[in-house]
Amino acid sequence: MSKSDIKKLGRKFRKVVLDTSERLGMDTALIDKDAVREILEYLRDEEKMQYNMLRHLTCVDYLHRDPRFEVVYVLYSMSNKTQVVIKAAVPEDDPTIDSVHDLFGCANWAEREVWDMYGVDFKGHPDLRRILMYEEFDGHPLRKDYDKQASQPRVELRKTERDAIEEFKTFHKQQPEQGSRS
Amino acid sequence: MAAQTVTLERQKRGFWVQTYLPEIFKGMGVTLKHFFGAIAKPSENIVTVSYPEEQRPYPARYRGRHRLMVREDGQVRCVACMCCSTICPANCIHIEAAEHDDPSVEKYPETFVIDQLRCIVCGLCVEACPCDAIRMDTGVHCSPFIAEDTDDFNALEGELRARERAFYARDLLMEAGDHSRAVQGGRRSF
Amino acid sequence: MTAEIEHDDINDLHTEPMLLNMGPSHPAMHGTVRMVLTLDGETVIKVDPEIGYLHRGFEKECEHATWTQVFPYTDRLNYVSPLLNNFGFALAAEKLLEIEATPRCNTIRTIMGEVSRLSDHLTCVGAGSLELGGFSAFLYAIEGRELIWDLTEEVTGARMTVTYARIGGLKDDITPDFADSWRVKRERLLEIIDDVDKLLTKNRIFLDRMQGTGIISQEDAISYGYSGPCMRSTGIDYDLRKDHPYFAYGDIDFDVPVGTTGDNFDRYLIRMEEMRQSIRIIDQCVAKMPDGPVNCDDPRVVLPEKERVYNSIEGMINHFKIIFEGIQVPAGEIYSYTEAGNGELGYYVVSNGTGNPWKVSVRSPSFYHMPAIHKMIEGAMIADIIPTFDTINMIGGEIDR
Amino acid sequence: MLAEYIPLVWLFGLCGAVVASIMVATTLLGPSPDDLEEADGGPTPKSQAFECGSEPIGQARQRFSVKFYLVAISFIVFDVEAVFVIPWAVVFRDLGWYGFWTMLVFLVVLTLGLVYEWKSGGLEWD
Amino acid sequence: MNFIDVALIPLLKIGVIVFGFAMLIGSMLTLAERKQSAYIQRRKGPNRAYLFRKDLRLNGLFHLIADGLKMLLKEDFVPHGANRKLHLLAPMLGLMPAMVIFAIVPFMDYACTGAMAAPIAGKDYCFPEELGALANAPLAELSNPLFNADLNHWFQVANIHSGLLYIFAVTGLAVYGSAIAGWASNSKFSLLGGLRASAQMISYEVSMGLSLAGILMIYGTLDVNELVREQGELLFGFLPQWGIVLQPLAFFLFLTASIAESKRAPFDMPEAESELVAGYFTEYSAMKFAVFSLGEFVTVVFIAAIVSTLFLGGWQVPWLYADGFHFTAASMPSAVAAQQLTVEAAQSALTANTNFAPDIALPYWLVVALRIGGFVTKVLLMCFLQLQFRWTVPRFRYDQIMHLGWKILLPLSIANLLITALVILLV
Amino acid sequence: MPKCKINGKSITVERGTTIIQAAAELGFDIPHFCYHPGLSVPANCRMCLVEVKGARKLLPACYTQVSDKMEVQTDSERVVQSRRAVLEFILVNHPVDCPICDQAGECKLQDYYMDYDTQESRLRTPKVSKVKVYPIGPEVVYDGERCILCTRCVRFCDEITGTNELTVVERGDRSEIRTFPGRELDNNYSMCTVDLCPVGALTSRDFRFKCRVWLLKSTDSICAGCSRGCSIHMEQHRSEVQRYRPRYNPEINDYWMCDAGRLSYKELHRDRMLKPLINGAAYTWPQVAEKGAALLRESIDALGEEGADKVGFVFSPQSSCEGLYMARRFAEEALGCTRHYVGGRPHGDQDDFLIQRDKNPNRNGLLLQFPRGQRPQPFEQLLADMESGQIKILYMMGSEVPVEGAQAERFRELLRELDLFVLQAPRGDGLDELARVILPASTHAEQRGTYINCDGVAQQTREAFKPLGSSLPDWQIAMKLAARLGAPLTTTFIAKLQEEMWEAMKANAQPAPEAPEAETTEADDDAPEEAAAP
Repeated sequence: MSKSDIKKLGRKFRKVVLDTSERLGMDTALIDKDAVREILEYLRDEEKMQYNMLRHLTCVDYLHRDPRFEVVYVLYSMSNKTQVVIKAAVPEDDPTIDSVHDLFGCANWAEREVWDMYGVDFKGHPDLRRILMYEEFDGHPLRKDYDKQASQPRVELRKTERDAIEEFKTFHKQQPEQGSRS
Repeated sequence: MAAQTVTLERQKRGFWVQTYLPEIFKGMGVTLKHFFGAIAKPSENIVTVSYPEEQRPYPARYRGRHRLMVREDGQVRCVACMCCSTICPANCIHIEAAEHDDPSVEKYPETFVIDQLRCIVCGLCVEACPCDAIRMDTGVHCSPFIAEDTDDFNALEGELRARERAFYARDLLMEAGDHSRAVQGGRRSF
Repeated sequence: MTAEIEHDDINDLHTEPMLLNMGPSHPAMHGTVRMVLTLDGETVIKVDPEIGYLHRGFEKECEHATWTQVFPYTDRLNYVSPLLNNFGFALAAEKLLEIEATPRCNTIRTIMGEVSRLSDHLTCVGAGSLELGGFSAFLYAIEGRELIWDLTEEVTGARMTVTYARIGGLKDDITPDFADSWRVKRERLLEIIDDVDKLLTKNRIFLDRMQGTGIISQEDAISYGYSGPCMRSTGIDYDLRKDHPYFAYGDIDFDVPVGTTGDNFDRYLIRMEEMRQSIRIIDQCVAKMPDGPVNCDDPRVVLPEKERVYNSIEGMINHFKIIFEGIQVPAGEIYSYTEAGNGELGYYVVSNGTGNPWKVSVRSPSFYHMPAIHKMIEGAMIADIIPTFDTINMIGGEIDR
Repeated sequence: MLAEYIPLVWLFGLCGAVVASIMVATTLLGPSPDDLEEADGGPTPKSQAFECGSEPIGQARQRFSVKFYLVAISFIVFDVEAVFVIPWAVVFRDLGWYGFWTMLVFLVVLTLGLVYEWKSGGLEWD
Repeated sequence: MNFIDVALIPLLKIGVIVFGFAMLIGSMLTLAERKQSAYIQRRKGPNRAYLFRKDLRLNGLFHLIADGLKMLLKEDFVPHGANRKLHLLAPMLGLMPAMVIFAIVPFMDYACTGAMAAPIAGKDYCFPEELGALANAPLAELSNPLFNADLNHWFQVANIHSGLLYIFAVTGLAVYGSAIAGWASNSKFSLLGGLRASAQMISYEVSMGLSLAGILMIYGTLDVNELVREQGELLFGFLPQWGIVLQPLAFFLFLTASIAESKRAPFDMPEAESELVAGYFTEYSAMKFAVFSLGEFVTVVFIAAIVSTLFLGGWQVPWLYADGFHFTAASMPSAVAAQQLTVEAAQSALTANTNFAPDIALPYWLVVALRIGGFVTKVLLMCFLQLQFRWTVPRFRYDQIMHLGWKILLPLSIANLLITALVILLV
Repeated sequence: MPKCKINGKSITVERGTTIIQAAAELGFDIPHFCYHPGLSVPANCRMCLVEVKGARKLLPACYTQVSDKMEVQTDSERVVQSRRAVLEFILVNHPVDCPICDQAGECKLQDYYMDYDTQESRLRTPKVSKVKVYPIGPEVVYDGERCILCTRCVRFCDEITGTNELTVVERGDRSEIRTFPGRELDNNYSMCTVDLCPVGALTSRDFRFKCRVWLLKSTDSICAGCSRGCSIHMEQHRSEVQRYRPRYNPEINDYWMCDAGRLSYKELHRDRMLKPLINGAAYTWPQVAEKGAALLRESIDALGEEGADKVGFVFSPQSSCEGLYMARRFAEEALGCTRHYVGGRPHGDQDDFLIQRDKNPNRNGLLLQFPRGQRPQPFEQLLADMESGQIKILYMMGSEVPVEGAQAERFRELLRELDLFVLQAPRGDGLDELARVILPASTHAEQRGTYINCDGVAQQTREAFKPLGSSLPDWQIAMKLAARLGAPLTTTFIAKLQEEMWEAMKANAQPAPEAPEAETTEADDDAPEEAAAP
């Protein structure tokens, strides 16, 4: 079923779907990174496809290859029980891609993780912070050129605490109706 | 269809459920049952094992402390092929090979140290050993500390010594060793 | 008049919001997560979960390990049900290698996987009771879990860090007396489940805490990629064992319980029911355990028998090549998924044809459950965080990797 | 009459002394804490108030939710009720139906108050 | 007023009752709770501490000493920014009320040094050796120590006429301990715990007071001793007229409210460890911490004592009276007759009528011992019940506690009061 | 030019090309044991048999020359069958030795078994026992059971070294490799036989049991044993070089290298100085730069107006061009020193194959740092100048001195008389006791660098592992000191430094030597550019 879906996708978006393959039961489409929102939205909303669940969002770093990164979206259709994999190629010199956090709720954290680990910038993400590493961490640890044994200096005081105080103050300022009657 | 979906219907709460009491009494019944059960027949109904005095027997497959098997002549079976230290995900095995006086042995581990604190007890080393030289079937778990020695922790020095004790060297590992039925270097004939 | 009052006064009865760090070292945060709460009295206005306190660089480590060496790492993902993680990764690698496990291996994997699921659910239900103050139910559940771990220990040689699966097979066959051992433990497990049931399921205090709290809607659940009991609590029967049967699940008769409202109580009920179903699955598998080899017959992948290694140069060479080079997995990529204790455990694995995986990315269920926690908690009370957080069953090792 | 209260004086004195001596004992016997203050007068990580290992955000002593005050006010109302009811109850048998009706009026008024508070959400917590 | 009366006897009573009984049981409960929970949960519980020899463990009894010593020797820690004085004061306020409240708990009726005490209509009366001026007094005067010098309240620290009011007064004080602890610690968890504690305790105090109104109506006294004495009467000629029999609803209401007062599970919101870490005593360590929990356990003993006193007949052993067991009311002078008699007439009636002999005659000292034993047993049972309760049920949510207190217990206790009043008037 | 088809792919090759070479050009790997491109072709292992269309039998690919319109199948069923048979034969008498065999991991037999055979043993008879651990030469140990009699070693001794020590004795399954009576495998290149051996029959006495080969990490580098500068694989495990292996470089050393050079890796770890010291006290690099520069400045100023003239600077032909370039600039710009001398090892033996008399790998590179006419003076001149007191301060790169015996003793005595002696070297060699300032330099294994050999061929070394201890590359040391001496050398990245250096060297040399091909062989390009610490 999904085979025809991926073909259909290839036909409909002839310009931005660079390649499709079906190896190992993985129906994969390699797409242009600028079309990611368009394609994901189409796959989600199209009547016959309804790929309404984003199963997984990750990124692969192919060092020494151009484009270097591939952001991978694994989509699943709850109604048809089928899966497609969308891969968006992201070059090393411009590691940005559109965020899909408003299409799929889970993309919010998944994109934060990809940013944290690979340094791929998701445009339009509301809160692109590091998620697993700490704020002061330098570099993106899952990039292939980040040494496994690399160490970083100890951080004395975490900035997030300070930020939280700031946040508290702004929260207080923005929503006075939530505060006391004063 | 092998698997089918069953919707769990939610029961309406009856009056007695709403009054708290019957269900609480039922619960008290359960706890009291266990309470008196434990007092009446502690051996059956108390599942705690008072560890240092009582010990639960480990099953046959239990992966415990390592041991090094020995040859017939009491020397170590290991030929320092480094398979175990290669596959060890924790890098806890350190081997230094040396030439053996006996040309039929050729190679033996001059140093063979397992850092029991680094060891993650995955058992891959046993699987990787091509000579049946290392095994983890001692049934002793990898605690490098001995109860009487805990006083050492009062001092940093003691802690360091305790860390050192986690390094199990060859001879210590061989103490639990045994003869293996596997033929060293392969059977020469069938 | 009431409405007027509500408008004029009650909504105005707010005070200064209080910012409170809940976690990382907080009894209910399972050790490793921090929630920055904005409180109005007892009510949570805003929640910002922060994870990463248990980050161990799983994926980085995997990229530097051979395919076999990944198994010890997967034990430590969802450390309550390590076997399921093991089998999930084995399945992914096997799909890449295009090999199939033997029927006996599949059945054993099914059994041990369900055993692990039992331990996962017992822990979750027990811990939920503990955090709501019902200590006894927790310890009964833990006793059940100990039984299960004893069983696991008999089969695998370790209680938690099992490292039992291998690509193309298993470390060992199941123990010969497994069926007897299981029969004894099964009776006790059923008793324990009944005890927990009696203590909790109809107790009004428990019902008040669980019902109507931590509700997630179907739309949100799909959008946030929910799976497992959390997804099924909303009434969607998404269970990979049913939808895409793997191992021996296709031949086995079992029910997939689903809830109706998506609240904590539904998740609790589903876990209770799934435990009974797991016992049913294991019973069936034990009854029809196929004979035959456990490991598949592929010298590229499976270590030769020890007898051959000790005695023939052929076996020795085979052994050596697999040990020092690792299993050579053909280049390719796969997204492989299994139903773990908490939901869909996916591995996105990329191989470049060498002995080390190029990338192992884990789709851990908890990582997809946590981002939506604000949907469940905001507007509720502090105390509601506890059952909600528990029925989501966040496991630090899994979410932080 | 007051002689009956003499033991109470003893009791209060004795209990106070015992509890105070426990306090003194633990302060004296236990190891005395050190480095509880940084050079700038701020707290060291050890002496910081517990907030799950993170640095506390904002003040602990702030205005807290008005609901707690509502409870206090309701308490005053109903505890005063109890104060009236208890003496009445003791002599209830002597008062007979007259006492019953008067107290009924009192209770109804108070119950109406409770109902009003209930309806207007004063007893709700979220 | 001599030295013995003013100082020695009260101090002795305080020593035995408050420190010898309440504190001892309270501290024993720390171990008992752990042991009991262990058995409930199929564990062994604490059993490691030993004295002198490693095998001299007595199944963990020495943990009492070991834990106390440990607590005493731990570092006494005050967080930065805490109000040191209040921080110190709070645990004292937590323990004090629980201790002083034992002043009014009667372990036995007055001890009769005069002639044999004897039951009339289920109540014991102590006849002096020489009736003297009392001879023509109404029978009730026999219970008045002003007239009857042979009444010795050796089993109660202070025999106060308004004992129940004293209870309410002192429990009201208990709020301060946790509230101050919560505020003084300068920690948010403590603050929330303290707030919860104060709101919860004052809420339940209302229900607690009102639920007792029924008891007061029935027995018509505030004197705790008198309350217990009244419960010795037999209903329908055979059933001891205990509070729980006459006021079953009030029993549950009062028990619930008082457990809520003691802040123990399932009402342990102020210290709910899964939400507030340790609630108002998060920032306490060493003996200060222990004092809080000791206070909690002494409160448990107190609740057990007061519930036993008010609802379970106090020191009354069923059918046991000063001269032995009377299984039916028929073997005693009837109540209506007794109330109108003078002391002298009553005595002569008692001695004259051989029908009034006890079914099983017992010496007076044995009766005293049985009654004290009976009371202690009841207290221990109630303690056990409270602990058992804790290990069975999950904890409420905060709003549910307030809901229970204000919307269920309060209306119920008002209803109970009215119904009791109606029943009394109608019957 | 015959044109043939191999596995369906066409290729046109030179006449005389064998199938194996043509297939290799197309990327088809034909398994072989006895064939070696540097040796003659006996075609005795029968592993490389391929199917040629038209030929009845399978033909050895190593021997058969490509003819026009030839169609070759290298992986047909028949070929694979034959390979399995060959392997099975070889394995019949092969001992179960992998655990103790040093070759395991780079063993052709293992590789081919996994690639082509993977069948179980059908052996039912006892294996033939042969000699084990036979000391065939001072550097090489022979194991008869493992030997598959490919005779590569025999041919090597015949054809390359011409020493003819080895031969095959006995016949059939008792055949073994032996030396001729009264001789042993003892020539300057004997350890090449270890590399040649496709199995573990010949093992190096030096490397024996030291480390498993699969743990080694290989880096392309050069041998610093003599001015030939053979291309090598430098193989290290946990920051310790375990062995050198020759790397094919037709311009320099083909497939070979000498035993002395092969063992010269030991120099890399001998007697290393790992901490910067001033007057015996250890410091961090910033402190050392500060104090060392101050000390130099003071000592120069103490000598008065002409102070700079009394400073001698010894350049070491052991250093890389980068180090020498920076050192020269440091000496001239920062110290103002004009008295330059050459250090380095004394001359030794040479032969007519690879071994050179000059034992310093970069003498040519050193000379090219200086314009003609300003070349540094020989070491003897330094001795003379020191003798006459013209030198009061000596800055010495490298601890090797090209003088021996009494002269060396005299040099040490003279060093004692100096005002200041700064030693910048990886090793102490006894001079560290005399130096007031010790600057630990890293060896060529730990840095990127250029070396120009006796024939003027420039080669690059790469960083095999991070510098040991606190040692630093020469050029970075020079920069650190120069910055403190007020004459900063502004280069930060080695690539830029190399550009400058080549400019300077081109200017100095006519005709200019060629810059090396960026990378000669399969290089991993991801070694990060090291930046000098600011």
